[in-house]
Amino acid sequence: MAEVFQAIDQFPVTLKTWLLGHAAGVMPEWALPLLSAALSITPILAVFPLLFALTTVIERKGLGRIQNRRGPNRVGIPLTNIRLAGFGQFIADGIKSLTKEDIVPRSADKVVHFLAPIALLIPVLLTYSVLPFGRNMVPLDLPQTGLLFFFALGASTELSVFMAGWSSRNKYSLLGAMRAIAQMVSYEIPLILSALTVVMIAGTLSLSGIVESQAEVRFGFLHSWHLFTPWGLVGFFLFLTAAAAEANRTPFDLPEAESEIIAGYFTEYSGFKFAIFFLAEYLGLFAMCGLGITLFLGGWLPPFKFLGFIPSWCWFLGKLVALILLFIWLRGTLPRLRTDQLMGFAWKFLLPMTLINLFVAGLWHLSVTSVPMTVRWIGGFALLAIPYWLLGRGFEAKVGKREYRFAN
Amino acid sequence: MTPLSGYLLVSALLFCIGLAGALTRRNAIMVLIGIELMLNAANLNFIAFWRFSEHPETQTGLMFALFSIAIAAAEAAVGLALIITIYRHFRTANVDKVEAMKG
Amino acid sequence: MTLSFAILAGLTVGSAVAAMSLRNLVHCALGLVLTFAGLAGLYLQLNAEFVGFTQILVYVGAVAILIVFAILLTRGTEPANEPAAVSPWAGLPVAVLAFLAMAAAVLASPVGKRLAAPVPEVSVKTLGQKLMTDYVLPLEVLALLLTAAMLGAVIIAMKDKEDLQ
Amino acid sequence: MLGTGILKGMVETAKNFAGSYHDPERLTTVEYPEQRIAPKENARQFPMLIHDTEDPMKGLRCVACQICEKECPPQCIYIVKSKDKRADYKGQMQFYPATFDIDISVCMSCQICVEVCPFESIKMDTEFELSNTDRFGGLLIHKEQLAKSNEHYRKIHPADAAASDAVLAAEVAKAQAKAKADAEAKAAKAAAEAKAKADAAVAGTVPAPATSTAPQPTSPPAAPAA
Repeated sequence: MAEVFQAIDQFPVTLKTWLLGHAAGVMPEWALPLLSAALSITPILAVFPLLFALTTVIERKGLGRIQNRRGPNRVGIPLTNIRLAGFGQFIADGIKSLTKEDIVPRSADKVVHFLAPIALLIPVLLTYSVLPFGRNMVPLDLPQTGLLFFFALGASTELSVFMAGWSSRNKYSLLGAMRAIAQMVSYEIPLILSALTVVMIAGTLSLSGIVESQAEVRFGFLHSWHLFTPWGLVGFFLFLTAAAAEANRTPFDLPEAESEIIAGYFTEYSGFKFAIFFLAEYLGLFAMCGLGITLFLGGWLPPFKFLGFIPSWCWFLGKLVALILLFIWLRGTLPRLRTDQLMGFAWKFLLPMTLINLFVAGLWHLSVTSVPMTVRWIGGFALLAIPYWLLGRGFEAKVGKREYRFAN
Repeated sequence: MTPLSGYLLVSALLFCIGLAGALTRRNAIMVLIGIELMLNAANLNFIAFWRFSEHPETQTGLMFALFSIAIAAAEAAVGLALIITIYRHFRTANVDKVEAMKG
Repeated sequence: MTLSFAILAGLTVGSAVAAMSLRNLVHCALGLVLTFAGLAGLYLQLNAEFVGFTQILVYVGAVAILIVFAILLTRGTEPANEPAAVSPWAGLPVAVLAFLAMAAAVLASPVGKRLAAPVPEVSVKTLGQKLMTDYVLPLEVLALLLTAAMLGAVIIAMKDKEDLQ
Repeated sequence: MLGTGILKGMVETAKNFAGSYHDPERLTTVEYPEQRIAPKENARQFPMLIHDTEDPMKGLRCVACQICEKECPPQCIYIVKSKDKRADYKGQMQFYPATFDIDISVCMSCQICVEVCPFESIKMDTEFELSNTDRFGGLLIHKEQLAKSNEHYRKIHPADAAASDAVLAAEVAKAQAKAKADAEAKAAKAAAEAKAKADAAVAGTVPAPATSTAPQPTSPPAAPAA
């Protein structure tokens, strides 16, 4: 039985090895690495854009239900009455955006305007190459610099956003781009600092190494996810907050605040280029979720040892879908922040909290052998809860009870 | 495999492009960009010499490059802040026009 | 000389020329970004992964953004009818002479013919340990410098606001 | 504490999410083309022209007075008066509109035309499925399409239609009373003249004036509340 489960678990790896083995006899030597790369890339390019397409429908349906509406439920198989509960919507949307007219403003910088969506999509897609999707399933395992690679590519998307906003020659676009850049630069620091705690404890920048550092089994059944520590729990939520801001998700979607600046930096994009921006945004969110899973939620590891028979890649995808649903839920709940609140939150709350979290993680690491478990837990939580309460109080004091001068 | 001279030539070329730009362009930001190019050329030299040295395990070149990247970031921040201040004061970022101290 | 090196070197040098010669400042900044990316590629070729990715993180992610912001904040400084550069004859000969001198030195030196040693065993761990032991003093000085630079940049950029008040 | 509000909000949205599945009462929307919400009585979309008789074109109440055309703020009404006259519902000879067009791409549904119309002729319709593939010609509605029967008006706006009918009935009554009074006055005058003639013939005196004997028309009925 165990062999069957293992075979299912390693099925993608086996398939790739088998295909490569067959190709070795047919293809010239120099083409084999290319084929190997293509075989690694194809599943990513197939799975994640499909996930994006399904997410757009699920998001609209979920938001509809949250607002007591039905959401899209019509588009099914064409020329029949089969509706598929609206899950044909993404195909219709795709066809629509493909066939729409591509409008470029007359005064736009045509070359930069054309390059911006490409320059945004490529780094986002490249970030997937270091994520461990399952046991032995890392397209590009960088043993020394995996996490740094991820953050370097994440940082380079800011420039594409600027390219899009500047080249459109539109005030809304430029404002949106400036907002997006300011936000991404500000939230990158808490993002990296909250990820750094895990690097400190795991002692490696390799993402597969970080997953393996969580494989240890506690109490006979529980895998030692970093989430199951005081600093990991707090760090995970700090990471999620910063990731939401990096991916321009509600409540941090000011760069695309349609009530103020139309669509932000991609106001002047239409048709397929707009679809690419949309795709890149969601793929960026998924990559961030995937990184959060790898760092804090044990990557492809199951939470309990006895659930290990479920294939590792199922665990990764399941956690990914769960995080996406969480983000949709948050989007349905929270209103958008104001620009000064956004910046204040990053610098006055997230940054100090991540620094304190780093300190707590250091203490946790140093007290592994010397201090009993309960003391470490209570101490860690106390060290994090008190600053949280103090910082949060300072943050809340500004949002006092609203006074209506004329209504009362 | 590329010999050391290849990297050194690229680095020299980059340095001279940066130098030419810094000497000829009027805009202060362009001068700063030229200086950044020259710094990067030096960095490439550090890395290349480290890689081709007889004792790469000492990592001295890497260290130097890392430090120089950090310093370049600080330099860019301060330099650009200065340029913005000059622009606010003189309403121009043209280095030839900022001549308040000229006798 | 390998093909990948030729492509990366061509990209780096070409984009550097573009960064220094284009009229539009934002185009120059974008060319500079391409140069930084090409340099990061060269670092990767030299097995300096950590420095290469740091280069992208710091230069593309931060310095380029700073430059772009500065360009937008000082917009309209170069009137269209005014040449973007002073007479090229002032700077170009100096640069060409400097290049010739350096190229001659590189080509004449026996060091230049040296081929790379086998890939050195570099781990980020040893890099970090070195930073915390041998290089701890430079690191501390650098930390101080970065703090001073941050404060300095904030104060310099804020000064005019106080004058207005 | 920071974050409790977020959690409260998330519980609320989760309630909505789950509730909308097991309790269809929560859903505020319907699946439109198949299901429809009955329109509210005061709903209005674009103007229509009321007609009374079977033939819409012959029974239009509109007399082409062009007040609505002049009052229309976005100037979306276009009327051409007829050359000839025809009897209206009171039997009075009136002009009628040879052309009556409304550009509903311009109309802003302000109902001012309805307020100013003295003939209870132009009213607001509730029809909203007016989308068209021809954005210029297709949105210019002619009088053939604008003409709607009074029964239709009674169905969509019962209260307004009753008030409008009362006004018209009063008008008719007034006209009939006036006609009757005129007829009586005429008869009285004729009788008086005949009598005077007879008297003159008999006594040779001057005939007495026969004015102010006709009964005054009753005061107009108070306008019913809209």
